[in-house]
Amino acid sequence: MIGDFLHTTIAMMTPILWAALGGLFTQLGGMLNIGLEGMMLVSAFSSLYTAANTGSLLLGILVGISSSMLLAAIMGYVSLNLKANVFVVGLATNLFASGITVFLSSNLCGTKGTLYFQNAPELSEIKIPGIENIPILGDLLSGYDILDYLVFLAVIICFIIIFKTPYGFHLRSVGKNYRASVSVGISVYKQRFGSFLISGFFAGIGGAALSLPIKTFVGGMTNGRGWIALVAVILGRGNPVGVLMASIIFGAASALSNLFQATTDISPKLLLTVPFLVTLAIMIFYSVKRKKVNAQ
Amino acid sequence: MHRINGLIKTAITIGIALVIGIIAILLTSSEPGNSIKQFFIGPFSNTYFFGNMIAASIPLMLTGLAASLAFSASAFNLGLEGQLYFGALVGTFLAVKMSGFPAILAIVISIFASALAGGIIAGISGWLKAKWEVNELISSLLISYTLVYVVDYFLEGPFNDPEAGMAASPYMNSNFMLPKILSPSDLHAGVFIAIAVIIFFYFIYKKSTVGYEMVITGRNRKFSNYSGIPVKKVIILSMCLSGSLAGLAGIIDNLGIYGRMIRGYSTGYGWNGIAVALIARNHPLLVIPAALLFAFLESGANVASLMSDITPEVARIIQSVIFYLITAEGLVSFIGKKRREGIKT
Amino acid sequence: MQNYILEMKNIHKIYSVNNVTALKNATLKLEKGKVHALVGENGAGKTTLMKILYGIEKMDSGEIMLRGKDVKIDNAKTAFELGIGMVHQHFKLIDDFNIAENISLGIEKKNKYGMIEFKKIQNEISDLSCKSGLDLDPCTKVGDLSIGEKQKVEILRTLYRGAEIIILDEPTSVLTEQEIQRLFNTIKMLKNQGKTIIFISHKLEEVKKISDQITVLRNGETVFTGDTARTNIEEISRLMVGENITFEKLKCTDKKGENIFSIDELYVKDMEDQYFKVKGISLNIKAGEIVGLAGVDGNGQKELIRAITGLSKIEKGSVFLNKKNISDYSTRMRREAGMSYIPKDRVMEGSSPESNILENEISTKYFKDDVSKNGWINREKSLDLTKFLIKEYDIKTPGINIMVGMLSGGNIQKVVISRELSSEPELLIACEPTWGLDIRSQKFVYDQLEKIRNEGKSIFLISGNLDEIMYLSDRILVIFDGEIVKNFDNHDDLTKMEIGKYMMGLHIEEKPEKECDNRCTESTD
Amino acid sequence: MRKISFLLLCLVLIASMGFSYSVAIMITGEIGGNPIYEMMVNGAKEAAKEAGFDLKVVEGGYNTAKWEPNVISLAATGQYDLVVTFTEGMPKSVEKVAKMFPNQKLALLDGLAENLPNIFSLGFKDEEMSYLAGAFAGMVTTSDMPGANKDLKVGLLAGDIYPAMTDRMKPAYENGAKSINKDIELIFSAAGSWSDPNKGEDLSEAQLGQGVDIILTIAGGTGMGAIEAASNSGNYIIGVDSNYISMAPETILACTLKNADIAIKDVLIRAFNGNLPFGTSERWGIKEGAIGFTFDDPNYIKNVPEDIREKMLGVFNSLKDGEINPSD
Repeated sequence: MIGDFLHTTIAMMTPILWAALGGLFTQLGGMLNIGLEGMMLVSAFSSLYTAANTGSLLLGILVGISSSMLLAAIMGYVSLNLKANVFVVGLATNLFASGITVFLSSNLCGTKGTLYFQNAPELSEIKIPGIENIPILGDLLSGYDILDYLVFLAVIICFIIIFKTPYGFHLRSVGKNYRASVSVGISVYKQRFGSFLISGFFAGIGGAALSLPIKTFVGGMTNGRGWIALVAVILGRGNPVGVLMASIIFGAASALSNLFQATTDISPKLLLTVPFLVTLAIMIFYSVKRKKVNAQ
Repeated sequence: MHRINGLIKTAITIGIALVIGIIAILLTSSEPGNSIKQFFIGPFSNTYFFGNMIAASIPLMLTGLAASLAFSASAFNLGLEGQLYFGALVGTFLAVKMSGFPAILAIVISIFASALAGGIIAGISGWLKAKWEVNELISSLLISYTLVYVVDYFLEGPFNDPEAGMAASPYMNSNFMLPKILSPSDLHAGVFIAIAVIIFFYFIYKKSTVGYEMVITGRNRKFSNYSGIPVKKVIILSMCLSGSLAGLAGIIDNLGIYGRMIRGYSTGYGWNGIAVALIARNHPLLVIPAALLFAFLESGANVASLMSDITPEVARIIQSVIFYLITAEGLVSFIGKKRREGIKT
Repeated sequence: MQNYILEMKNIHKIYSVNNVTALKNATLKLEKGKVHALVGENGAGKTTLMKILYGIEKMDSGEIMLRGKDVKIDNAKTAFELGIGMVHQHFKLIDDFNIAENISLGIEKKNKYGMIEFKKIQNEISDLSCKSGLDLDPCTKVGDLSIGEKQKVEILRTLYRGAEIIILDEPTSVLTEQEIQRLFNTIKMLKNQGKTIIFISHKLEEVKKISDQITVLRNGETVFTGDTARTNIEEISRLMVGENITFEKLKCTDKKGENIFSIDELYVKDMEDQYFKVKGISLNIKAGEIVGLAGVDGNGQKELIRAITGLSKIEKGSVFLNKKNISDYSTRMRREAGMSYIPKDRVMEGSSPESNILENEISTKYFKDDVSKNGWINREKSLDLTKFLIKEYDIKTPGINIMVGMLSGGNIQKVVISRELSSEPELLIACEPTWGLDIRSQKFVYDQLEKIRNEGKSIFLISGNLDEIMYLSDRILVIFDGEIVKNFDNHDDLTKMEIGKYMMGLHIEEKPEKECDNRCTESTD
Repeated sequence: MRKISFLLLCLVLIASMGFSYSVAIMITGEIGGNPIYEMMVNGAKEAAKEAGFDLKVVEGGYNTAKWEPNVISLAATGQYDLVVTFTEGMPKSVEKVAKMFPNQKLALLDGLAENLPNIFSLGFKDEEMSYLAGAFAGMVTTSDMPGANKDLKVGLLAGDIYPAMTDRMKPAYENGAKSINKDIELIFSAAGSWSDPNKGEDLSEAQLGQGVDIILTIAGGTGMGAIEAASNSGNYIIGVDSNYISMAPETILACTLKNADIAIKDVLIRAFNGNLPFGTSERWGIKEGAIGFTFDDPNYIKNVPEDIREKMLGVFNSLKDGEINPSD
C-alpha cells in the first residue's frame, strides 16, 4: 500500500512538474504565466495525434512541444511586443487552447468526443530489472514511463541553466531588477521572450505526459493542472528543487485523496479538497516557521 | 487630455480586436455572413437576447469591481471564484430557510450573508498575509479550489433538492426574487444594485479615507507604513471588501435569475472578473463598460451558436482572439508605426 | 589643438514628456588621466549629459568624439565597450545577488561548457579589489552592504569592465567624511593608473580638493571650463547659481527647555530579526535643541530610527515623548503624540511618487478633522492645505495634480518637509535631510530646521554629512556599533577628525590596517 | 405588455414559417467528452435524413445554469416545430418553457417531465442498466477468471455525483452485485470531472490496489483512464452506453448499452409523422429495447466464460419480464 501510494505520488505529479518547470522560467523573468494550462492542452492533443498517425512517439512529443512553444511565442509576442496584460493574455491562451483542440479534433478525427488511439505507440512503463521486485523501493523507483524519469533530469538541467549559465543569470537579474539589468546591457525583451519559449517547451512535455501514456485525448483533460503548476512555481521560490518539492507535496496529497476514496466512506467530493488543503497547510506552516526562525 | 487619449486608444484597440474576431469567423464558418451578424448583432437583435446580455454583465461588474478593489491595494485576490460560490451558497441557504419571512427582509439578509461569507473567506487570505506573510495570491487560489468542492458537496447532498434531478438546491420562496426587467429575458433589478454598488465604491475609492488608505498602500507600501497608515488592516480590509463583492456577485444571480443555486452556475465569473478589472485598468467606473463588453462577447458567442453554425469551440477561439488583443496597449502604436514605415519605403 | 580623450560638443536635449529643455549647447572636453569635475545645481543638466554619454538617453543633436573619432553611443553596452563606465547616483545593483554576481552581470566568464565560472570571477574580483584599494568580499550579498560599500561595488564594476573613462555621479552625496576620504584616495589611485574620471558634484570644496579641471553647467549650458587650480570656490559658486550662498554655523540658543524626548536603554534587532543592532542606547533631547547623531552607515542608525518611529519592534527599553511612554504606540499614535519624521529615502519612503502632491501632503493627516469628516476626505480643505503648503514652502510645480515623482529631488524634499512640519511636531527626526540636494535647496532645509528650533521644538538630526551635523547641532552624539560612544557639545573648536575618531571606533583601540584578503570563504548559490 | 408583444412576434414568425418540419436539439453539455450525446446526435441525424426534416444542434456547454436560457431562446425564435433536450436535470426547465410558450412542442429525453399538453418525455430505466452491470461484476469477481481475485470487491467510477447516480445507478449496481454474493463490497469513487482521464486512471489504480478486480465506469472521458489502469494490472472494466469493447478487448469484458440513438430516432420520426403523444411520458428499459447488453460481441463471447454468459442472459430476461426489481 505504501508502495502504491509512493508510485501514484510520482506518476501523478510528473505532468504538473513538467509544466511547473516551464512556469518557473517566466516567473524568474518576473511574469506570472497563466497560460500553462492551455499550452499543456494543445500539446496533449497534438502530440497524441501525431504519435498515432506517424507511429513515432518521439515525433509526437516533438510536435507537442512545438505546438506548445508556438502558443508560448504568441503569448510572448502579444504581451511583450504589443504590451498586452500578461494575465489577460494567459486567460486568452487557455480559452484558445480549449477551443482549438476540440475544433481540430472534430475536423481531423471527426469527433468532438473522447479520442482514443488504439494503435498509437504506447509510452510504456519501464520496469527496472533488479529493483522492480524489491518491496516499496521497487514501486518507488520502477515502472514509470520515460517522461516520468526524464523530469528528474530536467530538474537538474533547469537548476544548471538557472544558476550556472549566463541565460539563467540574466533572466534572474531581469526578474529581480530589470532596470539594473538594462544598465549593463541585458535585453529584458530577449530574456522574457526566451522564458516564454522555455515555458512552452516544458509545458509541452507536460501535456504529452498526460495524453501519451493513456493514448487518450479528451477536451479539457488538463483539468486545472496548469494552475496547480503555477502554485508549485510560486511555492518553489524560484528554485527548481523547490518546485520539485512543491509538486511532490501536491502529488502525495492527491494520492492520499485517491486512497481515501477507495478505502473510506467519506464523500468523494470532500476528499477532492485534500490536495488543496494539504498544500495550503504546508504553505502556511512554512511561512509561520520562517517568521519564527527570524524572530529568534 | 491624457485620459481621453487613453480612452480613444482603448477604443481603437478593442475595435481592432473585434475586427480580428470577424476574420476568425470568416475562416471558420461556412455561413460567415450570418455568423458575423449573429455574433455581433445578435445580442441586440431582440429584447430577450439584449436583456440576457445585460443580465450576464451583472455578476461580472461585481467581480470586476472586486478584483480591481483588491488590485488597487496591491492585494492579489485570485480566489474570487470560490468566494463567490461559497457566498452564494450561504445566501441561498438562508433565503430557502427564511421562506416565511417578509420578502424585503429575506432579500436583505440573504445579500448581506453572502457578502459577509465571501468577505470572511477572502479576509482569511488577507489575514494570513498580514500575520505570516503567506502569499495571498496562492492562498486565495487554494482556498477557492477547496470551497468549490465543498459547495458542490452541499449541493449534491445535504442541501440538494431531491426533485431537481440535478445538483441544485431547493427553490427559495418566489416572492424573494428580484423584480424582472424586459421579461422574459433574465434581466432583473440586480443590475441597479450592481451599478449602485459600483458608484458607491467609486466614491469610497476616490473620496473616503479608507479609499485613500487603499490607494496609497497599493502604490507604495513603505510610504504607507512610514506615514502611519495601518497597512496590515488595509490589506485585510481590501481583501474582505473584495471577497464581499464576490459574495454579492454570487447571490445576485440566484436571487435574480434562478431562484435557487445550481452547481457550477458561476463557472468563470471569478476569472472573467479579473479580466474585466484588467481591461478597466482597475478603475471602478470603467468596470461597467468592461463588464458589458465581456458580456457582449459571451452572449454573442451564445447567440451565434444558437442561430448559426458557430459551435462552442469556435466561439471560444473567436473570443480568445479578441482577448489576446483587448489589452494590447502597443497595438495602436504598432499599427501606426507600420503605416509610417510603409509611407517611408 | 589639445589632445582630448573625449569631446562632447553642442549637445542639445529636450524631454518630450514635459517639453523641458535639459541641455542646450552643452560642451565637455576631457583630458586623459585627469579628474574632471562637472558641477552645477540640481537640474542644470549634469546627469542628463552623462546619461547621453553613457547611452541611456538619446541626444537631439550634437556630437561625441572619443579619442578623436566620432562615436555613436545608443546603449549602455556600446558605452562600456568603448571604455566608458558610470557609477549612478541611484545604484543599479541587484540586492539579492552577491558582489561578484553584480559585477560580472552581463560579461560573465564562461568555461567551455557555457557555464559561468563564478569561482574564477570571484578570484578576479578580489584581486582587482585589492589592487584598486576597494576592499570588498565578493561573496557578500549586496543587500547587506552600506551605501558607501555599494558605491565601491559600482566603481569596481566599471574597473572590472575595463572602463577608461569613469563617470561618478554625485558620489560623495551619500558618504560619510571618512568614506569620502577613502573615495578620494581611490580616485587618486585610479588617476595614477591612467583612468579619466568625471566627477559630478555640487560640493565645491570637494571639487576643489580632488579635481584637475572643472566644467560648470547652468540651465543646460556650459558656462565655464578651466583648470581647477586657477579658480576659486566663490567664483565657481557664482557661476553655478548666479549668487553667493554660504552657510554659517548656527548659534546655540539659550532657550533650552525641558526634556521633550528621551530614550532609555533601547535594544533593537536588525531587519531580519537576527541580532542586536542597537545595544542599550539612552539619550534625551530638550525643547529648542538640535541633537546630531554622527556615525558611519550601518552602526545601528537605521534600526534606532525605525524603532523610535514605530516601524520596527523594540526588544527592550523605552521611548518617551513629552513624558509619555510611547514604546508600544503604532506609528500613527506616535505621530499623533507629536513626532514627525523626514526619512532618508525621500522617493520610496518619504513620498508616493505615483500620487499627486495633494495625496502626498495629506498622508499623515487624512483622518484628521483638518481634511476629513466622518471618513470622507474634504476635497476643499485638503486642496487649501496643499495650496498653502506649496506657497509657504515654495514648492516648484506646474500644478497640484502633478505626480510627485515628476518633481525634482529638491522639490520632492520640500513636499516631505512641508508635510512633516505642517503637523507642528514637538520632535522632528530628520534623516539626511539634504541628501543629494543642491545648495539652494540645502539652504532652504537648514533655514526650516533653524526656524522650528527657534520656536522651541526638538530636532534629532541623523546625517552622514559631518559638515551638516556640525553646522546645525547643539550637541553631537556619536554612534558606533549600536552604542552611543560620545556626547560632544558643539564647540567652535570641535574638529571633524575628533568626531571621526569616535565614529570609526578608534577611541577603543588603535586597530591595525585591515589586511586585504577577500577570498571567498563560502561558495555561491 | 412587453411579454405579450414578444409572444405575438413569435406567433407571426411561426405563421410565416415554411412548410418544412424543423427540430432543434439543445444538448445539455457538449458533444465532446460525452458518448451518449454523440449517439443521440447521430440518431437524430439519421431520423432527419430518413424523414427529411431540418435539424439544428446546439451545444449548451458545461454550465448547467445556462441550459434553461438556451431552451427558452430556441423556443422564443419560433422557428422550430420541436425543441428537444435531455437529462433528469431539465424537467423543471422544460415545464417552465412549455408554460411560457404554449404553442411550442417540446420533447425531453433521458428524463421525465410533468405531462403538460405540449411536452413529451421519455426516460430510461438506468437502474436496469446498472443492475445488469452489477450482476456481471459480481459474477466476474466471484469467478476464477485470470483477472479476478479473491477479494469480494467491485468498483464503480463516476465522473461526478448527481441524483440519478446516487439514487438509482449506484444502489442498483450494488444490488446487482449482491444478488450474486451478498458479501460483495462496492467501492465508489468520483472524479469531479467527466474529462480527466488521468484522474480516472489514478482513482482506478487506488481501487484496484484495494482488491477491486472489475470496475464499472460511468465517467465519460474520465473513464478512459480506468481502462488503462485495469489493462496495466490485468483486471477488468465494464463499459456503459455504447459498445466499445474493441478498444481493449482483454480488459473491457462487456458493456451495458443504452440505445439512446434508437430512442431519439423513434421519437423524432413519430413527431414528424404527427403521432407523438404529447402530454404523455414513456419509460424505456430492456423490454422497450432501450437497454441492452453486449451478448453478441465476439470478444465478449471469447473472453467471458460460458456459465457467466448464460447466467447473464437469465438476469437479462428476468429484468425484461419484470421478475427482478433492480431497485431493491
